Order: sequence, then structure tokens, then C-alpha cells
Amino acid sequence: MDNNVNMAVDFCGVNMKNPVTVASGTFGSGMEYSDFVDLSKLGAVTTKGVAITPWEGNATPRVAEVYGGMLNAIGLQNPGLDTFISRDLKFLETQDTKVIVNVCGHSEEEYVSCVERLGECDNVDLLEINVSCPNVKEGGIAFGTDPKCLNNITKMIKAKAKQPVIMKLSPNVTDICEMARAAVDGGADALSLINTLTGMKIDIYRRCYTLANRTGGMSGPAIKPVALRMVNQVASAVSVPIIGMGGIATAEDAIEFIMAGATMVSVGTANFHNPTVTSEIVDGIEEFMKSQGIKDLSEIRNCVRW
Amino acid sequence: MDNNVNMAVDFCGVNMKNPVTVASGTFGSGMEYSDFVDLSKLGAVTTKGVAITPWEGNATPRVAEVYGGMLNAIGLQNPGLDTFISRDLKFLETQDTKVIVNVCGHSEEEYVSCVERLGECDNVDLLEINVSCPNVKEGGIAFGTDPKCLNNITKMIKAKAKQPVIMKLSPNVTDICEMARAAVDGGADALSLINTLTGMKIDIYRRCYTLANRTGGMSGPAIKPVALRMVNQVASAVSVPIIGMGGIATAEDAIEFIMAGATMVSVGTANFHNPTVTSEIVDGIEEFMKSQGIKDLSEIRNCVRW
Amino acid sequence: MEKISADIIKQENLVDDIYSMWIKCPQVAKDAHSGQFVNLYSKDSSRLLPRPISICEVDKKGDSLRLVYRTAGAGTKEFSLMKKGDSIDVLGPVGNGYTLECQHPILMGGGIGIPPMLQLAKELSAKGIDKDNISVVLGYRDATFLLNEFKKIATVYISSDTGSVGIKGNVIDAVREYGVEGDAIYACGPKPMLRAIKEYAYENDIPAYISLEERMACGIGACLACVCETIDKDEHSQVNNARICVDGPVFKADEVIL
Amino acid sequence: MEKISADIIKQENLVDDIYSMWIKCPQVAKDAHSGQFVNLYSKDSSRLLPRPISICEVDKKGDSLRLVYRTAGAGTKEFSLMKKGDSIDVLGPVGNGYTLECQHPILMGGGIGIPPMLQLAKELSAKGIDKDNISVVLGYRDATFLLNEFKKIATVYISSDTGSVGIKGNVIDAVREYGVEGDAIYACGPKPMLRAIKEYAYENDIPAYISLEERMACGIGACLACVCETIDKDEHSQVNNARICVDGPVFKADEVIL
Ligand SMILES: Cc1cc2nc3c(=O)[nH]c(=O)nc-3n(C[C@H](O)[C@H](O)[C@H](O)COP(=O)(O)OP(=O)(O)OC[C@H]3O[C@@H](n4cnc5c(N)ncnc54)[C@H](O)[C@@H]3O)c2cc1C
Ligand SMILES: Cc1cc2nc3c(=O)[nH]c(=O)nc-3n(C[C@H](O)[C@H](O)[C@H](O)COP(=O)(O)OP(=O)(O)OC[C@H]3O[C@@H](n4cnc5c(N)ncnc54)[C@H](O)[C@@H]3O)c2cc1C
Ligand SMILES: Cc1cc2nc3c(=O)[nH]c(=O)nc-3n(C[C@H](O)[C@H](O)[C@H](O)COP(=O)(O)O)c2cc1C
Ligand SMILES: Cc1cc2nc3c(=O)[nH]c(=O)nc-3n(C[C@H](O)[C@H](O)[C@H](O)COP(=O)(O)O)c2cc1C
Ligand code: FES
Ligand code: FES
Repeated sequence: MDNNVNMAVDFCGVNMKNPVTVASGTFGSGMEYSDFVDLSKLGAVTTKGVAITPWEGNATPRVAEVYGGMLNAIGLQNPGLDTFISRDLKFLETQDTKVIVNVCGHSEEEYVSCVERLGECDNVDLLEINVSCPNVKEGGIAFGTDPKCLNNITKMIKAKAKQPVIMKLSPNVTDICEMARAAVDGGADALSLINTLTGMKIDIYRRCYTLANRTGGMSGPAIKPVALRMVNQVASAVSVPIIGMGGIATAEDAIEFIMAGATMVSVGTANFHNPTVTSEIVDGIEEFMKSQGIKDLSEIRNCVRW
Repeated sequence: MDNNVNMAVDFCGVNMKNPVTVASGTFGSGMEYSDFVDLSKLGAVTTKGVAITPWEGNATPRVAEVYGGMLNAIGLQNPGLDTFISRDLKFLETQDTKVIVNVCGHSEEEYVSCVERLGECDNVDLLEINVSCPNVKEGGIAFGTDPKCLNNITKMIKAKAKQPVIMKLSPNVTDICEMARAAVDGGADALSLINTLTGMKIDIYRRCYTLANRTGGMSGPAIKPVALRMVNQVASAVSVPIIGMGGIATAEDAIEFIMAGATMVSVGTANFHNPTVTSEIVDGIEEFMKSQGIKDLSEIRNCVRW
Repeated sequence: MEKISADIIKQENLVDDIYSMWIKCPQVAKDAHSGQFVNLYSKDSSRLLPRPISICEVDKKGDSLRLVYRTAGAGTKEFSLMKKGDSIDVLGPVGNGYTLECQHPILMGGGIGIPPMLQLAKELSAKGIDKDNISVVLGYRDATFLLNEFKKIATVYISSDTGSVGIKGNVIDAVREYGVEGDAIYACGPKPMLRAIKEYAYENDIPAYISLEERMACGIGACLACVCETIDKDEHSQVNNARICVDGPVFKADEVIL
Repeated sequence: MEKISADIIKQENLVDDIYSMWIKCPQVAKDAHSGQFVNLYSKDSSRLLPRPISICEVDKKGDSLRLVYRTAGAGTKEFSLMKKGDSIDVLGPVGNGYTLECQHPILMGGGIGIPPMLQLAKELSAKGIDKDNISVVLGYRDATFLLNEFKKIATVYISSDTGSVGIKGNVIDAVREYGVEGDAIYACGPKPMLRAIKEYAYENDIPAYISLEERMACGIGACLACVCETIDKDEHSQVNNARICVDGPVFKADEVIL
């Protein structure tokens, strides 16, 4: 058997050495995990959401463990774009991997300013726009759950963006395909999904919400079936490439997302349980390809069709 | 310490000895589980969805295991109302517990005919209307995800129903409170939630969907945080009583739902893992009340407020 | 049916990925007979559904059951790592099992469908049918297992996918090749094998009792996950669907559609 | 920081719900010192997040760490059931730990905040500070644990919630009651106790180094779950929030808002 497999993928014209990246917010900007993983092993690093100015985030407790996953309400704490550029992007310049910068904002203007400034940064390959902030100007979660708002903000961002734009979709909607189409019609070059499912935990002894924020975003293996279903539906509704995520913890999980239609996959919460998981997933995909005689991921991408 | 605790609850005028029932479709009509549980220990038995005529259900495989839960696409196979009345209701007559009959249909007319015939049955205490059938006349899942359709079918059912009507809500929506209000405005006496979250599993070796139906409804502990969040939101949006469900597997889980605002709780998928779980949950709630000095569940119901 | 925690008395690897486990479970063993199965529960919280495993042998005096299984996925893998003295949750016995009305039975087991044939052969033997009149046709993938135990009480014919033992082919190939005859067929194995047996039984006009498999959730008749299509309307379901877990797993081949 | 699978060398129940566990983990032990912690991982798949546990003792020669913990919930309960010879996944050492610049340290531990004081006392003692000059004030709920180990190297004062040992009250009550004096405070314990210590340190104008707790997800500085509010803008976050896991868990009391 010829053992050469090609794990490289082209994502919006960016050539990734493999389809594995990390889910924004679970990996910092890679620095903290570089003790455990050689970042050059990853197709790309996706950074924690960054805004034009520093954000404080929510009160603590910000996280709670749930069965097979966790809730988080970090509230998008971030050091602001200046520090991000001078420290985090600079660190990533030294790493042999692509960079996807996740962007958040309180208003359309903030998103756009952020995207404009990032246009000047050489080592930003792609922009991922997080439109599921719990705390945005226009009627709360509107960007993430109202197709018109989503379409509009996508257009505004695309008008200024220098890098390809990935819109990140919220799963807390009745019709994920409608949201996907709204983003693509607005010019999105790619989509990433899913962000977290809104959940809750109650401390029955103290009779209060476990999270200071009351609700939090659920992530981890427990949400994988919902994520996979949405990726598969969206893959047949639109034709832009997809970054699939939600509960990926093994190479087999990653392959499921690729077969469902994802071009790349992000590993999030699994890093918290096993800091070397991303590297193991890269190796596992390669092994799977070899054992199944798959030479290129295009042979299996979207092979399970809606 | 005075050890008398009152677990009884009044649900739409029906007096239940305790707040524990079973989730429709996971317990047959109780017969199969009576080897394991004394049904008289339960507040009520909620029966598998029944339609006016027998339904074949979906092709197999109908179930798949997922992390912390399962997917099902049974497709509401049921023996039809005649057999249900002459066999299942007759069996339940011999049991000292209340009966909640879960109703499904392909069209509004089918729901209504079913509800009318059940009006003649003495030992039906409550009707639970499943409006998240994967396979209904009016544009698929419309009843469960479109507030107008939900409002309309609730009205039609209420016009004919002799027993209190519980509308069972689907979680696959952007705004669960909007759905809850639509049902209550239509006259619903109570709500039950959540039904299953739509999910998917892929068999990566055979490169196909694991379920014949492609997608299935996700249930089990993995969905609990989403269910709890929705129950808590709905409890503050409407004032009818709620049956809370979704991943309940322990007495602590049940208490969380009660604190979130549920008057009753249903145990579903957990029965498959542990057939005596319902009885253990009843005992566990009693113990919790004793240890925390709670005399009546009204002291903690909805104590964690949105 | 009872659900209990059973002690593992013996665990051994028979060959390749096939394991044999004896468990002590008086409440389950006392009612158990051939063709029935038990539900085994994983200890890992990510796996909540029971794993149905056929009864390979019943030792009523020893209050114990033998289960022979293949490590197909994570659940059976977990079972295979358990050791003597560990405990495992088990529910059973479940299902109808085989009826023993016959004089010259032909037992056919394919792959991991072989183990349940052992208890059946033992029961037929105990009923007084002698070795010459119990034909057992075993279809292996490659390496054999349980073979000597069958040889003690039955006349054994073998086929294998690779041809490494017996004739190369499936159990029906072996039946034809060796001219095996009888007045009833009892079978367990993969669906294509069962289809071939159904056809063979029809051609030869002898009854065939086949054991079916399907994905299960409750494993006790409540959830309607595990159905197979029936020729006639099923009494319980009122449609042409029977539950494999409690209405089966054994069906007359001419009553189901495969 | 490394994540490894460690062997449990010793596991014992100290008192009530308090357990002591020695684990062999050369890669972790070699860099470990007082005030740092490790992340322990549950084997059960329903519990994926690490459990942070302070280092109670470091045995560099023995390549091992001692962890003393209370069974607060399902994760610590699982740890308490593990036995000598079992393995447990551990990541560490994490955090800044205590700085040892002082002549007359006062160590204050409350409840499950007592264990990390032991390694600190040992390090101070090893630095040459004699028994009379190391004051240790221990606040127990009721029954004592680790007490004799402290007595070997330090002057110990005790308070307890119930008054069953030492003076009835908290550690600050004991400090006032016994007139304990020193040039630096090192403390770990529940928030109300740390608040009282912060105030006491301010009044007496001595530095207090306090160890904070918060819910964690990554346990290594990446997720921003575990923050505490800081008086000054934090260098890393650019807001008034520091990460307890890697910027702490030890902070100067006058630099954080409790
Ligand atoms: C009535 C009956 C009797 C059986 N007897 C035996 C036996 O004696 N020896 C033996 O090795 N195997 C037997 N099987 C198959 C056995 O149940 C599966 O191999 C086992 O459930 C796989 O579990 P896993 O966790 O290793 O695999 P996974 O693939 O990880 O299991 C995932 C899920 O799929 C289910 N599943 C997977 N394969 C099957 C299957 N073939 N049939 C039903 N459910 C499946 C599992 O129960 C679980 O819910 C029997 C199946 C049935 C229905
Ligand atoms: C830096 C640090 C050092 C600690 N050192 C010790 C120690 O030496 N000995 C000891 O007994 N305890 C210590 N704790 C507390 C210990 O981490 C918790 O008691 C433990 O995580 C509870 O886990 P559980 O599964 O038993 O409880 P559960 O309540 O079931 O845990 C559920 C989730 O909440 C988290 N959690 C629960 N309680 C706490 C808490 N107090 N702090 C942080 N997370 C919590 C768990 O890690 C888990 O993610 C320390 C905490 C921190 C932050
Ligand atoms: C602690 C935490 C922080 C997160 N922060 C962000 C963020 O800043 N921006 C964003 O788009 N998504 C954020 N997410 C969502 C993840 O990127 C991802 O969409 C989600 O967690 C599902 O993937 P997983 O199950 O693999 O974790 C965060 C998730 C977690 C758990
Ligand atoms: C096998 C199976 C069959 C179900 N059948 C029905 C049904 O007939 N009618 C209905 O309203 N809900 C049905 N449900 C949904 C459950 O009643 C319940 O809403 C859901 O499973 C969530 O609860 P759980 O996590 O405790 O199982 C079914 C669920 C399962 C797992
Ligand atoms: S597995 Fe539930 S009815 Fe057979
Ligand atoms: S726990 Fe993740 S940053 Fe501290």
C-alpha cells in the first residue's frame, strides 16, 4: 500500500497543511498550549475573540461543568486589538501555522473597525466573525439569530475586509440553513459552526444559578450530534467552505465532520481535558486515511449527503 | 426534625402523589417497566404517543448511541387508538397512578379526532400533545416550530378536549418563550418541554448516516443544560404549570428542574440505562426535602428566577 | 427479567477479538435458556445504552451464564478489559429463545452468531437427541473458537470465509457440500447468511428459526427501536413490525422480511 | 507544566471527608513548590474538566507529591476511591506559588486551605527559619488533620468553628487571642477568611500573600474562566482581571479585590 496521504486543504485560497484548527476562546492565542503542542503541527490557530478595545468580560463563576461538556460565560474578555497585534500576532508570526483571527464587537461599527485594522496585519490569513456575542448593541443576540441583521453585518464587514471572511453561526436558531444563506448572500467567504448552545445549571443546595451570568454556552462532546447535523444541513444549503466544530475530541469525530461537509475542523473544549488532543487528532486523521486507503480528504468530504 | 414532607402536587387540578412521571415514548404504557418499578410509586404514567390509526414508524436503525445520550427516529410507531384504549388504558386502570396520554397526528384533524375519542375515556387525566412529529401534513415540523401553527392547533384541540391540555414544545427553535406564549394564548392548560434536539451521527467506516432517517432526536443527560434553560425561561414567560424534562437521571436533576420552575418532571432516556431509576428519583426527592427541611415542593418551585 | 450486578467469574480471550466471560447471576440464570440474551451495561458514563449479548451457556447449578462476544466497539472493548472479580450490570434473560420441537435439528451459526448455538446444542442433547442427530454447521471468518465444545455433543461441519478451516464459503455452502439434512433449522448470524438460510429452508420445506439483531435502546420491549418487518400484522404493534428484543430475537424465517 | 499519568503511592482518609494521596510524578514534582497546584482529571467520561488541587508536600527525592483534599463532589469522591497502584492523570505544577521573603512568617490556613501551608512551612524551615519564628495558625471546622506534621517545624495556634479544638472562631480570632506577630502573612482558605486577613494585614501594615480559588476550565491560562479582580490593570489581560490559575493562585492581598 502506498502510504502517502495528502492532508492539506485549501480554505478560501489559504493552503493549510491539514484540516485541524482550534475553536476560538479555548486555546488563547496558542501560547499557553505551546508547552503541550507543537503549533506547527496544526493547520491553523484560531485566536480568542478580539475587539477593538479591551473587554472586562463577565463576573465569576464563568464556567460550570455539565455532563459530557461545560457551560461558559466568559463574556469575551479580551485585551483589545492593540495588545493583540503587538503581543499575540507577533508570537504567532514565529509559528509555522496559519492564523485565523476571531473578531467580536458591541456594534457593527466596532466589528468593522476591528476588521479594517486587521487588514493591515500581514500574518492574519482569515477572519472569523463571532456574531453570537451575548452583549451587543442591536437588540442583544440579534446578529446571531436574525437573518437580516446577519446579512447586513456580513455585508458591512465584507466591504472593508482584506482577508477572507468566515461568519461563525449560532446553533440557537430554528433554521440554521436560513442563517447560512443570509451570511453567504451577504458575501461570506466561508462559514464556521457551531458556536455554543445556550444552557443552564442550578446549584440546588445554594438555590441559585451556578454561573454568575445565569446562562452559559454549552460545548464539549455532549453537543456533537447537534453540531454535526447543522454542518451537514448547511453543507447542502450553501456552497462556501465550512469549518465544523462542536464537541470534537477524537480523530473519528473530526472525520465525521469532514464527511458531513466540513473542510476544516476546530477542536475546542477537548483541549481542556487533554491539552495534546489537537496533535493526536492530526495523527489520527492521517492513520484513518492510511487504513482506509484515502489519498486526499476531498475523497470523503461531504460524502454523506443530505 | 419533623420528617413529614409533602411531595404531592396539583397539576391542572389533577392531584399527583409526587411530581415524577415518565417521558412519552420511553416507557411504553408502563407495562414493560412494571417488572422493575411499582407504577403506583409514580405521580403519573405518560404513555407513548398514540394516533387515531396505527403507524408503522421509520425504517431501522431507529436509534444510535451518542456521548451521554442517544438519538432516536422511531417515527411514532403506535398501535392506534382502538388498541391503545382496549389494551393500554385498560392496563393502566389497574394501576394506582394518574395517566397522561401523549397524542400525535399527521394533520390537525387527526389530532382533534384523537383528543375527542380520549374525552370519552374515564381514566385519562391529562392530554399531552406532541407537536414535534417529524412527519406532519402542514409543511413538516411547522406545528412545533411556527408559533402561528402552534397557536392554531392548540385552539382546535382545546375546543374539543375534555381533559386539560398540555402542549409539548420542541427545543429546536430560536425563541422558546415565543412558542410557549403561542400555546398559552391558544388555550394550553400546561406546557411540557423539552422534546428532543435534532442531531446526527455518521458511521465513518461505512460512510453513511447511522440512522435510516439520517437525523434523530437527541435525548439523555447530554441535553439537560439546554432543557433546564428553556424550562426556566418559559417559567417566567407564562404562568401555566410546566412538566420539565430532558436528561433527568437523578433526584438532583429533578430538583434542578423544579427549582427552574417545573411543577412535574419526566424521566425518559434514563429508564433505558436503569429501569428502576424513576422509583429511585421519587425516593431521592423525598430524601432531599428531608435533609434540606423542605416541607412542600412549592417552597422551592421556581425559586431560581430568571 | 431482572437487573443485577453480577460478578465476573472468568474472562478469557478465545481467539482474535473474541472473548468469553462467565458471570455469576442467579436471578438471571435460573430462567435463562437458549436463544435468549442479556443486556450488559457499560461503566463509562458516555455510554448509556445496554449492549445485547446472547447467552452462550447456562450453568444452573453454578448460577452462572457464559457470554461470548466480539470487541466490536468501545462498549465490548470495555467488557473485555474487565477481570475476574470485577462486577458488571446485567439485565435478563430477555427474549423468547428457541423452541426445541425437532428430531434432527440443523444448527447454523455464523461468526459471532456461533456462541448461542452452544447452549441450544446442549439443550437438544439434554433432551435426548444423540450426537449423530444434532448437526451443527459453523461459519468462521478465519480462526475457529468453541469448536471442541460443539464436537462433544454434535456432528460438526465447518466453513470459513478464508478457507483456512472447513470449506471455503458460508454455512449454506457447507450444508450443500456435506449434504447435511434435518427437520428444522436453528440459526444465528449476519443478515446475508440468514437470507440464504431462509431461502434454503423454503426450498427444502423445513422450518427455520432465525435469531435477528437490531439496534436497541431499552432492550426490554418499551421503546420500539428494535423492530423487524413481519409478514402478518403483529399483535402487539398492530402494524407489520415486531420487537426483536421481546417478541424475538428468534423468529420463524417465513414470518419476517429480511 | 506537563500532563502525565501518575501512580498512586498512598491513599488514606485523614479525618471525616479529608483524604491524603501521594502520587509519583517525577516530571511534575521536580519543578513544584509551595503555593502551586496540580490539575487532576477524572476517569469518568461525564466529567471532563480538571480538578485543581494544591500541593501539600513535595518529595523531590521520592519524585512524588502529596495532595490533601476534601470530597466536595463527584470528582473528588472518585479520587478518594482510588487505591495504591491505580493511576491518575495529573498536570502541573501550575501557578506562581509563594515567595519566601520574610523572617517571621505567619501562615494561616482555613479548612481545606490548610494543606498547602505544610509545604510552605517546610520550605521556610528548610530556608533556616527556626520553629519559634514560623507561626502557623490553623482554622479547623471541627476535627483536626495534619496537625502533628505542622508541630514538628512550627509554632502552631488553632481555632475551630465548633470550639472543639483551640479557640472558637476563625484564624484571625486566634491571631488576636494569642497575640501572634510576624513580618508577612501567607494564607489559604475560604473567601471570608481571606477578607478578614486582608483587613488585618492592612491594619498592621504587613504584607499578606493569599491564595485564591475560582472555577476553572483549562487550568493553564488559556480560557479566562478563573479571573479575580485586580486593583491595577493586569498586564496580560489589559483589564482589571488576573487569571488565578497562572497569574496566581497567590496574590498580594492589597492587589486584588475580594
Ligand atoms: C439480540 C442480540 C444478541 C447479540 N449477541 C451477541 C453476542 O452473543 N456476541 C457478540 O459479540 N455480539 C452480540 N450482539 C451484538 C452486540 O450487541 C454488539 O456488538 C455490541 O452492542 C456492540 O457494542 P460496542 O459498544 O462494542 O459497539 P459500538 O458500535 O460502540 O456500540 C454503539 C451502539 O450501537 C449498538 N450496537 C453496535 N453493534 C450492534 C449490533 N450488531 N447489534 C445491536 N446493537 C449494536 C450498541 O449496543 C451501542 O448502543 C448481539 C446483538 C443483538 C441485538
Ligand atoms: C487553585 C485551587 C486549589 C485548590 N486546592 C484544593 C486542595 O488542596 N484540596 C481540596 O480539597 N480542594 C482544593 N480546591 C478545591 C477543589 O478544586 C474542588 O473541591 C474540586 O474541584 C471539586 O471537584 P468535585 O468534582 O469533587 O466537585 P463538583 O462540585 O462536582 O465539581 C464540579 C465542577 O466545579 C469545580 N469546582 C467545584 N468546587 C470548586 C472549588 N472550590 N474551586 C474550584 N473549582 C471547583 C470542579 O473543578 C468541577 O469542574 C482548590 C481549588 C483551586 C481553584
Ligand atoms: C471557554 C470558551 C470560550 C469561548 N470563546 C469564544 C470566542 O471568544 N469566540 C467565539 O467565536 N467562540 C468562542 N467559544 C466557542 C468555541 O469556539 C466553539 O464554537 C464551541 O465551544 C464549540 O466547540 P467545542 O465543543 O469543541 O468546544 C468559546 C468556547 C469556550 C468553551
Ligand atoms: C425512544 C424515544 C421515543 C420517544 N417518543 C416520544 C413520543 O412518542 N412522543 C413524545 O412527545 N416524545 C417522545 N420522545 C421524547 C421524550 O418524551 C422526551 O421529550 C425526550 O426524550 C427528552 O427527555 P429525556 O432526555 O429524559 O429522554 C421520545 C424519546 C425517545 C428517546
Ligand atoms: S429495544 Fe426497546 S423495544 Fe426493543
Ligand atoms: S482556568 Fe483557564 S485561564 Fe485559568
